[in-house]
Amino acid sequence: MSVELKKLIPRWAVFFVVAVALVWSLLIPRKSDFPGTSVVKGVYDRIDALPAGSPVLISSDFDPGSEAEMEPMLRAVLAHCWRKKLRVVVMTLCSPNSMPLARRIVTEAAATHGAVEGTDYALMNFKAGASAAILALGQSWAQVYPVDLNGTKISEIPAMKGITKLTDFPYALCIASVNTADSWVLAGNARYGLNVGIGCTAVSATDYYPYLNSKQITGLIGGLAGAAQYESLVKEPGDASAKMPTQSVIHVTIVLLIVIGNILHFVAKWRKS
Amino acid sequence: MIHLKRTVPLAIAFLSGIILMLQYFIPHPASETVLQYSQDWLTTIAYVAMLLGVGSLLQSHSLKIRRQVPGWGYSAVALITFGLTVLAGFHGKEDGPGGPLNWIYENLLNQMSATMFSILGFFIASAAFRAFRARSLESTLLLLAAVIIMLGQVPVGAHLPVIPEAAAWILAVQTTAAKRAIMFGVALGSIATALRVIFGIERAYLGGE
Amino acid sequence: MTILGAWIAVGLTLFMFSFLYKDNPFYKFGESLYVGIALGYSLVRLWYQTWIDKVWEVLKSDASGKWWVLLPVAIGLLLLTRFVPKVSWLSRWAFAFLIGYGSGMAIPAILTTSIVKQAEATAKPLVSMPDKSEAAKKSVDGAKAAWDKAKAAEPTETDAVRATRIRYEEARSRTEYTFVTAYRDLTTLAIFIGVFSVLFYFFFSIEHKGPVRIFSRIGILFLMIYFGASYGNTAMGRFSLLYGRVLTLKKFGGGDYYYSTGILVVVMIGVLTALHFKNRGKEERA
Amino acid sequence: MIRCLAALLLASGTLAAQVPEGFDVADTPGDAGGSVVASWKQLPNEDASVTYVVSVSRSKDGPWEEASRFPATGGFKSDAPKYFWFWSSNREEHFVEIPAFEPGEGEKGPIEIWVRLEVVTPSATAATAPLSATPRPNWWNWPKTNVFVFICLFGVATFYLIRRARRDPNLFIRRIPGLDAMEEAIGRATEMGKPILYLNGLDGMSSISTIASTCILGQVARRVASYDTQISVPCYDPVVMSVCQEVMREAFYSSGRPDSYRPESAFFVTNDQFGYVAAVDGIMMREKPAACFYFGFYYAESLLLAETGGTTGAIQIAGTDSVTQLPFFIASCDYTLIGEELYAASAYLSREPIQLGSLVAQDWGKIAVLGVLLLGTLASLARLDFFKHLLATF
Repeated sequence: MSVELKKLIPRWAVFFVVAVALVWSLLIPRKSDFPGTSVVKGVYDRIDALPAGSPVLISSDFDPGSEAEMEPMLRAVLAHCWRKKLRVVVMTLCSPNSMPLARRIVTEAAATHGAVEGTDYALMNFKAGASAAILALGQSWAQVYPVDLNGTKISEIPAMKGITKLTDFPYALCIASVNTADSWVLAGNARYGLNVGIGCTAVSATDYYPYLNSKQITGLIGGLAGAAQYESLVKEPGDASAKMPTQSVIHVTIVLLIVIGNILHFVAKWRKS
Repeated sequence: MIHLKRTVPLAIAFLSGIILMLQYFIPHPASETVLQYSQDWLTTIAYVAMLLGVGSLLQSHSLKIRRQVPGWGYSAVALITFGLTVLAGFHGKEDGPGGPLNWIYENLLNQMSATMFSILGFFIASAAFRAFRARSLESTLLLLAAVIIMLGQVPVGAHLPVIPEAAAWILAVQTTAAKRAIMFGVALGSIATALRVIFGIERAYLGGE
Repeated sequence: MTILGAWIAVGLTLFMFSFLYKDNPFYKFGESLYVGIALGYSLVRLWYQTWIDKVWEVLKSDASGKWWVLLPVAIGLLLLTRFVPKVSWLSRWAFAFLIGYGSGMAIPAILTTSIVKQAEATAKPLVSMPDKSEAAKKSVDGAKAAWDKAKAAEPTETDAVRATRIRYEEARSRTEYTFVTAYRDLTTLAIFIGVFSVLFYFFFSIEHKGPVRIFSRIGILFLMIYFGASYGNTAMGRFSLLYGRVLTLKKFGGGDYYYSTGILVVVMIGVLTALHFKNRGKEERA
Repeated sequence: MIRCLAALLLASGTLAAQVPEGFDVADTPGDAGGSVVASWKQLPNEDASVTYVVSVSRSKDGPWEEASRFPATGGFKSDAPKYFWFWSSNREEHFVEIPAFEPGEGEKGPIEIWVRLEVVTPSATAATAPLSATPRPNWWNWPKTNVFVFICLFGVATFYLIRRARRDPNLFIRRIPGLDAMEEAIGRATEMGKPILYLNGLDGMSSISTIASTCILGQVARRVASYDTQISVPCYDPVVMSVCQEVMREAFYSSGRPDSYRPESAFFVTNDQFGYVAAVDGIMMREKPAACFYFGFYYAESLLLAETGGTTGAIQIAGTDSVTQLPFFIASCDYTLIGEELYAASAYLSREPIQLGSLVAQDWGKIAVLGVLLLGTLASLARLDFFKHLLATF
């Protein structure tokens, strides 16, 4: 960093600007509507087109570490499904402690939407061996999940009516912060032709663009931005839309910082020559 | 004696390398058990090796305390908290770590690691301010791509005319191409290094005589 | 979260944040605390998870191949010979096993996932041939019907109508060479050129002049755009962490935690300014 | 002639269903021995109305239990390249995989499985004579042989180039700015009498990135020994710490300064990601090293290290193959080795022929990959699937 620039703008001034932007955006709670991009609509349109009463599979493959980005996504999709009177089946391939997390989010969301366990949604316990589990589900659902999370037999759960194997679900959404999304594409879509959508963290969104490009997945919800877009599509203001104003303010602050940095750089160079 | 110090380790590296490489091609249950057991072996070795780490930590910090190096007080803090944490952990129930250890995890360890992680937010801003300068064509493209993607992800940017389409194109094309090519290079480099280690061409890790 | 727990959490958070100003006693204390606790915590946690579960229980049980468990313990002991300088060369056997294991495991896995799979994915036709099959024809007509129905329902082009139009154009682009097909081919071509030129940039033993130089220049431009995009893309996730921390400080700064954040901030600023002037005084005297 | 006669008769629905030829039961190829495969040739004029029913039993004429039932339009060998690869004949042969054991019954050893096939048409049913097979674990998975061949080719190329590099030592290797700057950085550290900080990343000793990083440390330690500079190597993993100590001892001995080697220059910090970062940042701010080297594999903490190093005014050189962290190193370090350059560094610095030979092999690998991409694109344009099958991975 050129020396005179360092004297002009010491490092902690940049931190101070970021801190002020953060606190200021916290104080003004503004809801933002974020127009859905085609990538997020790829998931929204598919679920929206399902007739009432049809089942939707959600694989909630994230653990407490990446809850900040993934929980709003799961809540927005659940709200959309229950508003369309769809039956939701939630399972997980990620890790033992991702099902208790999913159960908490689903029961909280169900309470706000009046969804009843058993009729509007069913929970399945964690199953290890991502692709192997999906391949087995493709053969027969009951072989992998004879009973649901609380031990009731599959045949007795109304939400599971008519589900004998994976392809009985017209649509499956994998919300993952781990690479089980690849297993859903390779084992679910490639092998059984299951319609798959992916929800993932902002960092790994770039990994799944090739699948979009080759039509192996119908759509992609990427990070907090994707969740906020889905929330505005479903017109269900949630956690992601609430955080969006802060993200906007900080991102604009950084872009301004970059611009100012460049201006100072060229001024310094011009003054030297 | 020289064989024990050099030839035997090279033979061990060669054998374990070849066995693990062939395991990928052999579906026989024997090779499955080799893979499954060897992964458990690694965690056991890592645990026993942790005693080496504890030894080094105790040695370096107690050296600072004995020599009264300025700031030795902080080394004392490190050793004391290490001892307290171990005591808190083992005093609990027979089968699992005690309640106090979870308390330490929740209120101390978790908070500090979350804070260090969140400091990244500040550093992303200061690194962007310091490094994104339009000095050359490359750094200008670096700067533009970062700005376009950052704006493309927030509602403010989504309303701007060309930003969302540019962001989508960059993510779909540049990312796929550059990432794939880098992975080709990295894969070839790591396979070359692995082969050099297995066939004993690379023996720096064996150290001196 | 008990009151004491909240105060400690806020205190340590502020200690670590103080590092943004400059190195100071609060940060040094927090850092040493962190080093001690982290090692102690994993030593205890892994004692139960690794030593008890994977070694002790197996030895106590009467599983058939249970004595094999002692082999990794022996390799671990080989590593501990580093404490005894005279026989520390024995630890090389353990290094050799770990390094050989990692190398042997990596070669087929990396070759498959990073090279063969990716090469297969990139080897797509640069120009997509129109698909004259019956199934493609049926999907085009289906999409056209859906678009007409949606268009008839709402005169203005709402989002729903636009979605069906895009799906129709998508289907049509597979059977005839339309603008959408051209765009898709352009993307495939751009990806192909990108992969090609970035690989050229990585050539070590070939002089970078003539065509090699042009391609490697294009390659570095592709790399820089990718790194910029990846930087911007990751920024979003990092701020949600920062956002979470500030919310925690706000929550614990509330009344039922006796305003811990506010009080601790004031105390720390007081101590830091006092130290600042004390040091400056010492500098003038030195 | 017979074919159209049979078609005529079948159309009139009076012909008794034929039994398919080539009915065979064998152990499933390339598996751990848990199942058998029944396969048979396609009937000349089969359509959706024809159904195949496969039943299984443990003895030649024992109780038959239905294992699988599917219409003639499915179940072709071409659906499972994992077992039968991509031979053109696969499209005309049906197959069914029959698991030999009930779950959890496998330990008792291989048992003979009897299989019978029934062809059910709307008019009649025909059955084949039962055949048997014993599931055996296989020692080689043939569809994976392409990967094995690629490894052997790359290995042979590496050995050939190493031998050739031994004969003509003046091999051209392009300049890597980051590595040339290391020489200058170590010199600067010596003048200022400040230490050099060397980090090996956050992976264990079994990771290839860490192995490459320790090899680079060997070269750096050689120069540090000759310039008699201080070096500090805080480690995240105790095994990596021990290997670093061995590597540095070797470097100091071979450059003739055994006395100035200090084992405590490589020390263990802690094994928590952000605990390590907090401690290393503290070291950077207190000891103010003249040069910071970041090699190996890094995770989210890369920017925390590089940004703090940047503020202490040190020359920073990074080299990692962790693709997600490269942008942060590029933004905050003076020089960054991208991906493969990390693996070229130790060969580049050592200038030894055998190391440079394997570096040229990496270039040959890249040329091969480019060739495969070109051929693959042309082949897929001309609808030649053979080439794509060569690249299939399971």
